[in-house]
Amino acid sequence: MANQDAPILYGLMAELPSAQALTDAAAKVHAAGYREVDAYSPFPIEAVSEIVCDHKRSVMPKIVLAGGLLGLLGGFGLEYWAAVIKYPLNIGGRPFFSWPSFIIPAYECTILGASLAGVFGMLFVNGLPSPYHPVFNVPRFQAASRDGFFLVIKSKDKKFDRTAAKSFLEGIGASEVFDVEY
Amino acid sequence: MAQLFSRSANTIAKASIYGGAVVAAALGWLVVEAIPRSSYATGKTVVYKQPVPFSHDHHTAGLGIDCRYCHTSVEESAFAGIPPVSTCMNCHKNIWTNAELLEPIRESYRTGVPVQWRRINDLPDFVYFNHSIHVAKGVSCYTCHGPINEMPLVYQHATLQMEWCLSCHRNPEQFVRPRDQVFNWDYEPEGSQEAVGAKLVQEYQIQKLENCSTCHR
Amino acid sequence: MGSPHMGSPEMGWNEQQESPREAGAPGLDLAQVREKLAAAEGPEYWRSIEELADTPEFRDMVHREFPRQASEWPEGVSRRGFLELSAASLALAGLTACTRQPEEKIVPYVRQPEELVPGRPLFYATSMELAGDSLGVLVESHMGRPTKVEGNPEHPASLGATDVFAQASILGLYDPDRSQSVTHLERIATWGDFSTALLGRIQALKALQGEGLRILTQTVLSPTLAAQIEDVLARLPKARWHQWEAAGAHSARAAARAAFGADAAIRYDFAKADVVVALDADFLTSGPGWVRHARAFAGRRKAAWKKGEAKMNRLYAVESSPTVTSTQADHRLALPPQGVAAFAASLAAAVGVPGAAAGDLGAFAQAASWVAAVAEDLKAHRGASIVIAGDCAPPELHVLAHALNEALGNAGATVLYTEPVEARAEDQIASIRGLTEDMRAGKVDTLLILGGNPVYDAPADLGFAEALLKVPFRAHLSMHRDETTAWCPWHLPASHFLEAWSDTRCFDGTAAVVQPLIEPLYPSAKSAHEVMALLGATTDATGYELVRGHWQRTVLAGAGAGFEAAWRKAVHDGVAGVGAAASKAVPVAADAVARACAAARESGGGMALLFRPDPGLYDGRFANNGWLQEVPRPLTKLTWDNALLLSPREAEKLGLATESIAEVAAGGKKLALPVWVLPGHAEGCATVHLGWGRSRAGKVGSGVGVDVYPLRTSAALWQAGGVTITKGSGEHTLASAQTHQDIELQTREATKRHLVRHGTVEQFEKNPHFVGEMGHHTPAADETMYPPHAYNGYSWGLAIDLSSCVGCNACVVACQSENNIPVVGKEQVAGAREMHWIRIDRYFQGDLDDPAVHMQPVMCMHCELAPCEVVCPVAATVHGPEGLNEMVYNRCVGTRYCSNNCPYKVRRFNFLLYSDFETEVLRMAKNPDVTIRSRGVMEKCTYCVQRINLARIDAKREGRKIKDGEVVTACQQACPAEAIVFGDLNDAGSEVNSWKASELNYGLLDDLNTRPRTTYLAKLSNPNPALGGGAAHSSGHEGDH
Amino acid sequence: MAMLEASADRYDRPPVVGSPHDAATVTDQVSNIVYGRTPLWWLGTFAVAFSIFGVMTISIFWLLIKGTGIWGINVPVGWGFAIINFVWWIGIGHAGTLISAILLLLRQEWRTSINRFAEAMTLFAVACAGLFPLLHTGRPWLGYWLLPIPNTMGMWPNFRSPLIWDVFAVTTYATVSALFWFTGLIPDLATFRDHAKNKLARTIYGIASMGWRGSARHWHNYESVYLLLAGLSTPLVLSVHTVVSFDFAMSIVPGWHTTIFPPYFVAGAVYAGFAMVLTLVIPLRPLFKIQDLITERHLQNMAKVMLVTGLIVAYGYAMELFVGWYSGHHAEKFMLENRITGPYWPIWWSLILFNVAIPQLLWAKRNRTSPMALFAISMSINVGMWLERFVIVATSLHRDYLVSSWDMYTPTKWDWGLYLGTIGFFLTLMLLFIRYLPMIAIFEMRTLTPGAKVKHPETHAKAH
Repeated sequence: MANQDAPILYGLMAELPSAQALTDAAAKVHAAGYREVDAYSPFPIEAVSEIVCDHKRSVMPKIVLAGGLLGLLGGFGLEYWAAVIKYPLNIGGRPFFSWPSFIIPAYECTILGASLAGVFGMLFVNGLPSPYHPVFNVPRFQAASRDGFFLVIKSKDKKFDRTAAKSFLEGIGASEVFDVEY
Repeated sequence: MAQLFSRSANTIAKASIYGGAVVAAALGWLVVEAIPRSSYATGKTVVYKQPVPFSHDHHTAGLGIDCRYCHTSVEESAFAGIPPVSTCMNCHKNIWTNAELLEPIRESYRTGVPVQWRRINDLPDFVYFNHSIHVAKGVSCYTCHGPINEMPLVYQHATLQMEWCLSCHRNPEQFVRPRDQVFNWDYEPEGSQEAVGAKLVQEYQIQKLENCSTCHR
Repeated sequence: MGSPHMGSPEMGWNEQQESPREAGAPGLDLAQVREKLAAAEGPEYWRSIEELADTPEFRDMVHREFPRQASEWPEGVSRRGFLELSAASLALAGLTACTRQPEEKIVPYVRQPEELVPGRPLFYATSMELAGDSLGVLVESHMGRPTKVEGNPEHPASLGATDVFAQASILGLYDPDRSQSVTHLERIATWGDFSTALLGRIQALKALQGEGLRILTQTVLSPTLAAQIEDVLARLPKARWHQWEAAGAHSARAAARAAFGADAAIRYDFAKADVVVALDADFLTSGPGWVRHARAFAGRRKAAWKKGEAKMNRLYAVESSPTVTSTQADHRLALPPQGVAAFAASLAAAVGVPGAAAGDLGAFAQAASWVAAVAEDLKAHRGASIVIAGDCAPPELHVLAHALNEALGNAGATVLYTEPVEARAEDQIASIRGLTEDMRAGKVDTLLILGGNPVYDAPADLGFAEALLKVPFRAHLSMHRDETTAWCPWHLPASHFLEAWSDTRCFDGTAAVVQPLIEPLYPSAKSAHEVMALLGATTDATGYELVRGHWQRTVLAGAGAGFEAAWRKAVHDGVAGVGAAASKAVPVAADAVARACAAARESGGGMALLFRPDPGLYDGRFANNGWLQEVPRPLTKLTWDNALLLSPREAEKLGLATESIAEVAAGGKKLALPVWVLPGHAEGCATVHLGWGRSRAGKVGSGVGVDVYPLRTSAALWQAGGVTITKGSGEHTLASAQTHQDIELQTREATKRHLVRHGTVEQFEKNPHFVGEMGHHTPAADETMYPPHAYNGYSWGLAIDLSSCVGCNACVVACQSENNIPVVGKEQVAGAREMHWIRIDRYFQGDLDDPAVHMQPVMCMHCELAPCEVVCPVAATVHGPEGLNEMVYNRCVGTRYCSNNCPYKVRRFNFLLYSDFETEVLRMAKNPDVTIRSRGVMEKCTYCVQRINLARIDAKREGRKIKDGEVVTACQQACPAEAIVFGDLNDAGSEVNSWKASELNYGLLDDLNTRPRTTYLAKLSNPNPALGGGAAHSSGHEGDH
Repeated sequence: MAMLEASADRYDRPPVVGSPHDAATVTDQVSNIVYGRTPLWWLGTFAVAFSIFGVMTISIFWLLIKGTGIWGINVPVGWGFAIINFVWWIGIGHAGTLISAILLLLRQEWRTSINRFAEAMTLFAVACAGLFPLLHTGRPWLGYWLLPIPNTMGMWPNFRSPLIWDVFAVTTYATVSALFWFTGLIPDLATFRDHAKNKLARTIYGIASMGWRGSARHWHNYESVYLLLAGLSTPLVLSVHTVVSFDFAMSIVPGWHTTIFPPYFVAGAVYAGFAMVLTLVIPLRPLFKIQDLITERHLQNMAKVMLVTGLIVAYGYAMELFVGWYSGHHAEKFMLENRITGPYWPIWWSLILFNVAIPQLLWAKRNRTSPMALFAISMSINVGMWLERFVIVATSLHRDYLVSSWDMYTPTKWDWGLYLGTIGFFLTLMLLFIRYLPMIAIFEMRTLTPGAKVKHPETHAKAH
């Protein structure tokens, strides 16, 4: 537990020299049993994501599938309802339920539904937009969008102890360790 | 770098997204649903000033004059017919002969310059409605014009929108009456309208005409 | 709608007198309109005489601009501000379902006429006169507003059919450019002023017994008017009455005098004629009684497939300028004028006409063999044949025709002679010449010109206009302020025939009352009767009193006490009911034939220029009628222009091509005209049409085309010899409704695709199924993935008999009038944007120097599997339960996809704002039962759905089914040849089914599996084996595979 | 996505990224284009492009005032420039999606430096394309009737009409492309947020980047969605031009009614698209000195794609001729004869020249490696593809079944005005894009730098 007189921390941030270093560090932190951990890099590093996310698969595929199905049913349903139930019209001698023609709009709706679900789902799951975030309090963090690699152990982690964590991070090759304040 | 945004930014950002969605939905509802069906757009129930404040309430409900006394061609023509001033004068030669209200009528009768009434139930020029066939198939005045017999000043009873026409053209049984009851303001169906209607639809061979050229040509 | 209206026609008239009111739209209040029009300043037309006389610039084709109507701006809007227009186009957005209605007023009658049911039309019988002939019509009137002209089934000249001119007369009535007031020296005056001036004049003349008073009319058919004039002449013996009809029957009159020594009217009975020989005769679309002739002739063409009727007739056409009639011919021989004359002489000789001497046919191949064959055929049909010479043929041809008919025993059988129908038959050429000479000699003091436009159309050699200036008192009665008006100090606005009482007689002598449908739109418009009444002895002033009085004294004198009833009946029926004129025997004088043959031999060689009345503008009187300007001429498909018609060979020789400018010189005068190469035209001659190049026709007609009257002399009214044609400089775009490029390629492809299927009677009898065997595989009804939609109740269909259709265009204009189809102007037609719902496709077939010509009316086919419907994104065109292909204008967004996907290209698109929403008076011409289409929407033939709906509603109200023939489409009703039939395909007994049952029945492009509801009966011809089949015999088998 | 395997090259091809580059240098080089001062040539071209854009505005205004009659269309040729340009533009759009989606799935890492640019091009091309179907209608203000919106008429669109399919396909395509593009932008916007020079810029980019901070957890979902979007865009892009081709193929017009259209339209689209990418990229490389990011190899690969798709298109033409003849149908046969020898023969022959003959030069490596030559060839293809659409639309319609209705189609100045105007519109948008947004996907470029190669820690492997 963090001692009272210290300021309330969001966590500790370690800067690491390279992508490789970040990966190794992440692995070590995970091995050490820290779970409330996040890593920051200017480009995606699969290994790091895997470790940080504790090898859980992303939920995105399910969301996208749901969106797609919704689009498909919605689209085809609308066509059927409009052309067969609501206002059936003899058009060029074709049957009211001209399903071959209905396939195309339904198909497009499927893709539209899936894509919308994907993008907005991703933003939602990632808790974006969040223009304000504690990590931005660390001036050095701006490098994260250029060439900086960072690892954060959050204070809410059960094992979190400021001094212990600090020394641990320094131990695993952090070039520097910062306090991340709320 | 220092924080670019304040803490509140997060809430604002999220709110603006959800808020935006709500506003868009509201606008959509207004444009698609509310405004087109408003009396502003349809003219429904709006009362207009007429050269003479003719009261159907007085003449029909009060004096019990039959619709066809004035609207002579309603049974044989597309146009129900607006009575010529001479029709008014049939009675008003003798009664209310110097009522101030009726001066425009008398003047018209003298000068031969017709009275110009404000049209109330007005369809677009590309819609062709025929009174005679509706009357012949048991559609009452009331069905479209509402309680016009009790209107001191005539107003539009229905929206006169296509969906409204279709509602009856698709389910005539919910509206038709026996032919002899078409002009009867106190008509009550014997039994449920559905039952009576269904029978009449059979009897009068009422078609459910939904195709475009029924009204548009 | 057949029978003339219910109730008394006079009630109808009286009702008109107290300005009827249209319920609903305020714009349609006649009184308002009349006030507006009266208030409006007449267009300022006055130019100095010098400027007028300086005609060349009027005639200069090359620098002529298009008629204003042709601009992208709809007429009337062109002068408006930009913003106003943008407002207008935004207003068009208003034509949707979800915008507010504009405020509207209802204007009921003050006193409603008894027989009038608001919202239902009334029909009145009357007659329309045209150049010495008249046609009985029924006019549809909506709330006192004439909107449509139909034929009068009880009138012998019509039998229910009409022609282009009658159909277009409605637009003539509402012509915004009509003259609106009496003027003296271009200043507004009154009838009072005029009658004072005139009567003053007459007082002075009384002493001289009317010496110096002259009255110039066109051919007068009206017994009443004639009586009025005669009455004046009786009281002023030295006064003279002259007649001039530019495109009148001059040759026929001369010939009658030469042959019979007396005037006579000729009546033909084509129903009885097995063999017809037409000598330069276009009897199927022109000449007295042509509507009736077309009906009778077509009856004999149908005989080929209508079982149990007389057998099919045979037509030989010998002519110089291709005529619509010759497209029906089984054999056609194109010869220059002298050739035709020689042919006639030789034929007379071959048939054995006493005194006939064969002409010299050496120069013309075929001709000799023709003479023999035709003579044989004629002799084989004595008493059952007709030899007819056309109005434009020289007198000698008429004489020979008379002689032939006499020799063949046709006279009295198929050809009847009666007393002249016109009030006073006279040599009009002499008449107008006499007048002109007297004017020049200063012998004329007062000249009343009642109708006509002599300054424009009098023979050029007379110098009428200049002579006219020598007349101190000149007054001109006319509907427009035209060329003659400009030369007359007094102008008197004339009423339209739908506005005034009169009477007339038709080709067979039947008398008819001309009954007005509406009070004159312009109060000061008067009829010739009313003008003559100023000079009259009687107190009768109104046309009504005059006509009624005259009929009481003469036509219906027999009725005695029963006159009132007889008169009412006559007015109601549109015919007097006293029958046609009795026929008389008129022997042909022996020496006449010899003289005719001599004349034929003398008729000079060299290049001849043929003058013909225009199929649209006639002699020029219809120049300001947009419908007639835009109706595609039957053979050339030209609109908004006349041209010099040349045969392909001739054009090649002269180094001329279509649209290049040619200079035509005759009698020292020279004209520049654009050329139109017309396959089938005879060599050694060229054709021009009269009636164009009007300088004072109005907004629509002024400056359109070239005026060819300057080349037309009294000596050569119909054909001028010794003409020189040379290549001029420049080009002139001609607007043709059917593209003229690659005509050979078109011919080839059209034949390959079996668009017009045709064959000979012989072929048909040998193999009744030959039509079905033509063309490409048509999928059977069950060759489909989809379950077909059932059409219980009615199932409408239409059939067209190609053997009957002569391509006269009556249907085209009838459709335009019935369905509010706009006029688009030359530029748009040239850009392939004409709006006619029916177009009459013209195909050449065979050798382009002597092709067979086929006419095929094409309108929406109402395909059961319509390609247009499937592709419309908004379902603006769908199929109705009665099989109609419905076009919903107000739903259309205008993607034009339907038009692209229509193999028949019968859909028409409003690329610009074509309909005139601006001009008040034109709105009155519109049919209230049909939506007026605005910019950006598609439209097409609806099978006259408004008529179907009305019939259905009436039938339902009476609890019955629609009877066969109860619904008649506008085109069917107008058709003189009964080539179109419409009806219910579910009604086994319907006429349309009996037509479609014929083996000749085929669907256009039906190999596309569109299942058209409009089908065609293949065209049959009846060639003479002795002439090796003839033109139509090469029945398009080239392309077969 | 898999950028883990080395980009060091196994073949003797120029590398995807010119060395020496690391995450920092890549970032700075691309960012500096945006941070830097506006180059003069940019101002010049923008002025020109913007004034051409003005022509479009005028043409549209006049069109709305007077109606489609100001164009050369008529009956029989009811469709003219509007539809030709629509198909042309939408075709051009396709390259973007293809590069960013299909090449991504095919793990073609060379796509990385051009995909952002190509996607932008897609977006703007679709914007131009989208104008035409709406404007070409007689009453554009009723365009919303093509959408399934509830209304007081109780009417719905006709879902059997290929035009409605178009509406669905094109709107979907526009939306998905925009989403895809924006998703890709987020991390780079974050970069600008953190490094842009002035506060305002930082704030704007900050809002747009929605607080992206490169969290591993975010990358996790981000990568998964990005890949899924790619997976969705691929069938989408194929469907879009298929549907566009249905506008013709579903009709019965000779020259339209043919089954070869869908594949050959799609191929044509890719063909045109790559041509347009090259047309734009070749001048931009020297201007922004990014030859080491968009390298010779990119040009070569694109050249190869063009060669292949070009051959498919040529095959399409051949099949059209063959099937037309083989069908034995009078109208089909005549249509071919008319295209080749009819009044529009020069157009058909120049189409063959520009679209089939000239592109054969790509067989020669010399031409594939010479930017100048490539530029010339792409221009020829841009023109050729436009002519192809003209041939399909105009020459099929002007002489169809009924001989009597044959006529000619001649475009007016307003047809040209609107067409050129949209080119101005397109260039304007392009210029704004390259000036204010990262025209190269920075974060993806970083993954190509040597420093991005990561070995999976065995420590961690042991832990399991």
